Amino acid sequence: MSRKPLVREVPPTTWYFRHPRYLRYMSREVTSIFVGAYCVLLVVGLQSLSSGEAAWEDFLMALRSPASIAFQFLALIATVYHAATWFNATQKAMPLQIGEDFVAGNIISGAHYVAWAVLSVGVLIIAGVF
Amino acid sequence: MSNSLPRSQPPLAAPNGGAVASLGRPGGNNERLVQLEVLRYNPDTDTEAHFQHYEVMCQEEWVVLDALNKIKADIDPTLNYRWSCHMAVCGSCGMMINGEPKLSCHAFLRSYEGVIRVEPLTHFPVERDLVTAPDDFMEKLKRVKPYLIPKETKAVSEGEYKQTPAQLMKFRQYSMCINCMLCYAACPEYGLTPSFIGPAALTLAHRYNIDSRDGGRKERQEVVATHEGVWECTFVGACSEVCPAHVDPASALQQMKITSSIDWIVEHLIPGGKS
Amino acid sequence: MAKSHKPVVWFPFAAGGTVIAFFIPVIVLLTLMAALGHVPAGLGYDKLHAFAANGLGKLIIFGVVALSLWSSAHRLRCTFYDFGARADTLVATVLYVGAIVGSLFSAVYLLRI
Amino acid sequence: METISIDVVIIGAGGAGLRAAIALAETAPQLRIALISKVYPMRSHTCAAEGGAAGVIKPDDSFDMHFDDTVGGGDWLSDQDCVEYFIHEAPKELLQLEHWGCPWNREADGSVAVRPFGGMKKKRTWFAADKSGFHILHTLFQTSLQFPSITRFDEYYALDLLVDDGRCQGVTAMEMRSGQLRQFHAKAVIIAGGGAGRMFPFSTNGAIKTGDGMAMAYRAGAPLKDMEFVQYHPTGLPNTGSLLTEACRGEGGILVNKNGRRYLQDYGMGPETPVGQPQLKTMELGPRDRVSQAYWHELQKGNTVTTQWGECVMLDMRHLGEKKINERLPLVRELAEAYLGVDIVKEAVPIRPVVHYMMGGISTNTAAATPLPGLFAAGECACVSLNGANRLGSNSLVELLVFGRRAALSAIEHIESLPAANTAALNARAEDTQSRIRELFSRSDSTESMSGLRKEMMDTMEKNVGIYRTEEGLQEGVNKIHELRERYRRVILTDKTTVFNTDLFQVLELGSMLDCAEAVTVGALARKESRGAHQRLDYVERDDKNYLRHTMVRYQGMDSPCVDYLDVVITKSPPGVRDYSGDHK
Ligand SMILES: Cc1cc2nc3c(=O)[nH]c(=O)nc-3n(C[C@H](O)[C@H](O)[C@H](O)COP(=O)(O)OP(=O)(O)OC[C@H]3O[C@@H](n4cnc5c(N)ncnc54)[C@H](O)[C@@H]3O)c2cc1C
Ligand code: SF4
Ligand code: F3S
Ligand code: FES
Repeated sequence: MSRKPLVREVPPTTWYFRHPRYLRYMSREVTSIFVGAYCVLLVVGLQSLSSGEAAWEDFLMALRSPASIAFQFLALIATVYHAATWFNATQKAMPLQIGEDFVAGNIISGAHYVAWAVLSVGVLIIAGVF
Repeated sequence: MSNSLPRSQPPLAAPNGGAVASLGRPGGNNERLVQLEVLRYNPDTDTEAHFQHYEVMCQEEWVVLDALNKIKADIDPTLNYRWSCHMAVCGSCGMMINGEPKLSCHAFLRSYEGVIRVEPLTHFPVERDLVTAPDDFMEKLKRVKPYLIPKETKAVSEGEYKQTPAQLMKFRQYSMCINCMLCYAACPEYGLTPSFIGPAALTLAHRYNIDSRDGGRKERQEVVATHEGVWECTFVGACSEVCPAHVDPASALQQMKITSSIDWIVEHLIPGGKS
Repeated sequence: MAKSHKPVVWFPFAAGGTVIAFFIPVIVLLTLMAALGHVPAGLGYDKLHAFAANGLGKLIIFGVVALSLWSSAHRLRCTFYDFGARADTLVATVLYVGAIVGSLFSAVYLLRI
Repeated sequence: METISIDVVIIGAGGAGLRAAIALAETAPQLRIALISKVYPMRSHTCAAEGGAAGVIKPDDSFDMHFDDTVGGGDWLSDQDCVEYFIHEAPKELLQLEHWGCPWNREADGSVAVRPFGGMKKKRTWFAADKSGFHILHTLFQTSLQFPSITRFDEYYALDLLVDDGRCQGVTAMEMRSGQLRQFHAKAVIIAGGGAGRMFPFSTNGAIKTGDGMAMAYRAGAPLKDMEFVQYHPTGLPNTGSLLTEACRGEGGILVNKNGRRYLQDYGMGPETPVGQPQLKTMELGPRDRVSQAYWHELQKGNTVTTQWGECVMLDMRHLGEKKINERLPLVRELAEAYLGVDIVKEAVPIRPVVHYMMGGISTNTAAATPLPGLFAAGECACVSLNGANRLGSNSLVELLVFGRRAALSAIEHIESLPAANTAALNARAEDTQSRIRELFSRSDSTESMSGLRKEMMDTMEKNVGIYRTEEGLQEGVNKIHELRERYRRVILTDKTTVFNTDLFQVLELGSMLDCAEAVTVGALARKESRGAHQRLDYVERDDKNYLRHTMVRYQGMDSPCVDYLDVVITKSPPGVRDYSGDHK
């Protein structure tokens, strides 16, 4: 018997270079690093807020460091990318069937984008940006 | 060509020319020399795989499978691969074409330039040349109980289970899987964790779960809701991108994660929920 | 094979992912504005403190922070695995504990306000 | 050689084989079943069937009408007792499939929907979009997974039946991935090996349809019946042979020649019906043989359209509109778009008749039993004489079910009273297979190539045994096929290795096809009349006096096969005129 199936191992640490779609996937996943780090920043902010006005002002000043600005800029890109991938996925996780037909995926995603915009503008208004 | 109602007279197509003639270049020269680089492996003679280069004259509208068939008939009878239907429905002819899992009978030469690289589907052991061993998939398919477990039994003589077109449409898409395994070749999580039951098998479980006639979801959950089941999926989405039958396994798996989570909550957090 | 308890971590992950998608970008935008010197009125100490002092405000802030922390921790866990780190239990423990500790701290801070 | 002893062996895991396996497992769970197939079950060609499956279910329909359509469609060559059994079983089988989960299309009230189909006077074709065969096959395959008594031997290539003591007791088969020969000893054998359309160059059939099952039974002494009846499907793609389902016309597509004329009205299928309002059994919904023959006449008259893929006529579906096309004919749209670059919503598609189905096959009776005790057959490889001289579209998917199940029941009956097997004798038979394969591997000093012989065979079949046949052409065909069978004995195997050697399997398949081709040509030459799919230019009339009989072809080794006849069973419908003009009724 001469069967000798050839098993081709998947390179466990570099597999995502095999195809652009894997890189796209990994970049989506990596946004979590920025989100996580940004959350830590928020926790620190909360601490400052709870420690009185001076501490809060110090926190706001600390935000102005170039490193912080660069980080927040990247975090903004990452979270927007996360949001887009998340909303695009909603149609898959929660398809909507009316009668025989399914509501077109881009309508579901589109609705999420609209809601996102409305909420964001709302937050901006509450925060007194306008 | 116009979209209007055709009449049987006047002529649909002018005898010499007109729209139909654009279809025809009788005896026309639409041949093209195609170069392929095909992975070869023969356990009888090789310890490793290697690429073999072929050049073959092909028609413009041919698919990669046609090129392989011509190679096998005219150049090299020792090249091995599977195929049957040549119409993207039997699911035999999956291979990696320029790194992408494809049905070779549905990979049009016109969409490739330069040397076309043809390899066996990744993530499966190679039996020989482009022939892989699908045993793992076949075993997993069986495990998810992909058959109707009726909600209420009914004798055939009592007629059909009623099912409205809307109830049918709910699962129809997921019943279209041709078991070609392209999604397994595309899913990196399957590659990294081979015990993962994988997109197609899980999707078929979902297909029966959401069939209005079926009552077997609970049984299937014993397999679906395990670590090797839906929870191994990180929603890469590659499965749906490569699926030639537009099954969209990624969506099925996402929906199964949601229902499995709800199940868990009912079982663990709601008193008396563990029925 | 027993059924997985993954839903415990996955459900908050999914909820957090939604929260992140809807709210974090605009929050980042606000702090970025502050960092660039245009502190929005809402980030002024008085206004923000008042918001966080309110019970509903506390809940909202806690919800956003805790769910986002959890969601990113869970996703990072998968990412570690995808990058080839096979010590999944260790990674998971560290990250989830980190997320829980972070949430606890924010709860404490919020209660102090 | 390893021996596997089992109760029943089924060769072929398409619709017929799977249905038989399930029936065995359900009816006699104590029996151990081996299901052998040269491809994984879901690759079987049943998956390619698009249109649907016929069974009387609606109140306006009746068994008598299904009977008349089938018998008339078969040009009275069907055995009427068989048809009677079939039409009554058909709806039961289709309902059974429904109970197993088959996603049949539905009416608004939740009952099963039916569509019109060529040659059927009523709407009675059950369908699952345009993937009916696919869904039938997958439903059966998935259902079969729950029975522990079915052991599958996927990718085992069956070679020779083991016959001893005048009965069939097993088969030899090669495990394709190891090249190892195995022998299966069994109390009964069911062949469900599918058709043999690959003998012809233009065919809707998949690569696996090489007539192995037919040839295996034929070589073992079971006669082949009515092999000359080869169905052409009128609407195949001219380059790949891929089928555009009859539903294209059922839904209202029309056929036009290069002048835009709906030419079917010129061949006894008129008068013209309004565009987009198909009427059953007339014009575009005439039977396949007539519609295919009309193409041939158009070709002779120079009325076809010349395309880069050869002479075609046009199938026009534009008037159906995008919505209906997407809903009812999505696969058709996809196929035409992908392989021809034609969008059927915007353009007419060039098509030509292509070989589609073998009405003939291993001779069986209504109990699916062959004359060789212990051997049963069902599906396209069998000729139970349901389809007569021309199969009606959507009858054969049901035939697989009805007679697949029937073969299982008959096998169970057969097993009940069997003497013990003589293992030594069976081993000796299996050794014969082994030496046959050894000889093939050791052969050298020849230049006869598999692909060369295969091409000559296909060209011969196309040229001499096509839609219209003549004495001269057929004689030439018989001689040529005989010559090819001689030369086949010297065919050279290029690949002499063991693992998944498709060169070897192609050589073996060519052998099967040549055996079948011989039966087709010999049967066609002997039948001096025109009936159904067998049309002779030199004998244009149907001749009920001499040929209301089944052709039986028996294998004689390298000698020409012998041909004799078997009477057709007529119970209540004497031969009449097949009328497909719109004025009938
Ligand atoms: C394109 C197309 C469309 C069709 N549409 C319709 C339709 O709409 N309605 C209708 O009623 N009919 C239709 N038909 C006809 C019908 O589909 C076939 O007649 C039927 O599917 C044949 O089924 P089967 O089970 O006999 O064989 P198949 O499904 O062909 O299966 C044959 C089996 O035998 C096995 N086998 C063969 N040789 C060997 C060997 N040497 N060793 C081991 N195993 C072997 C194969 O592996 C396979 O499993 C269509 C046919 C085609 C080609
Ligand atoms: S889900 Fe799609 S890609 Fe996966 S096996 Fe089924 S048809 Fe193939
Ligand atoms: S690619 Fe794999 S990870 Fe999930 S979404 Fe598809 S199964
Ligand atoms: S040959 Fe059947 S899917 Fe490609």
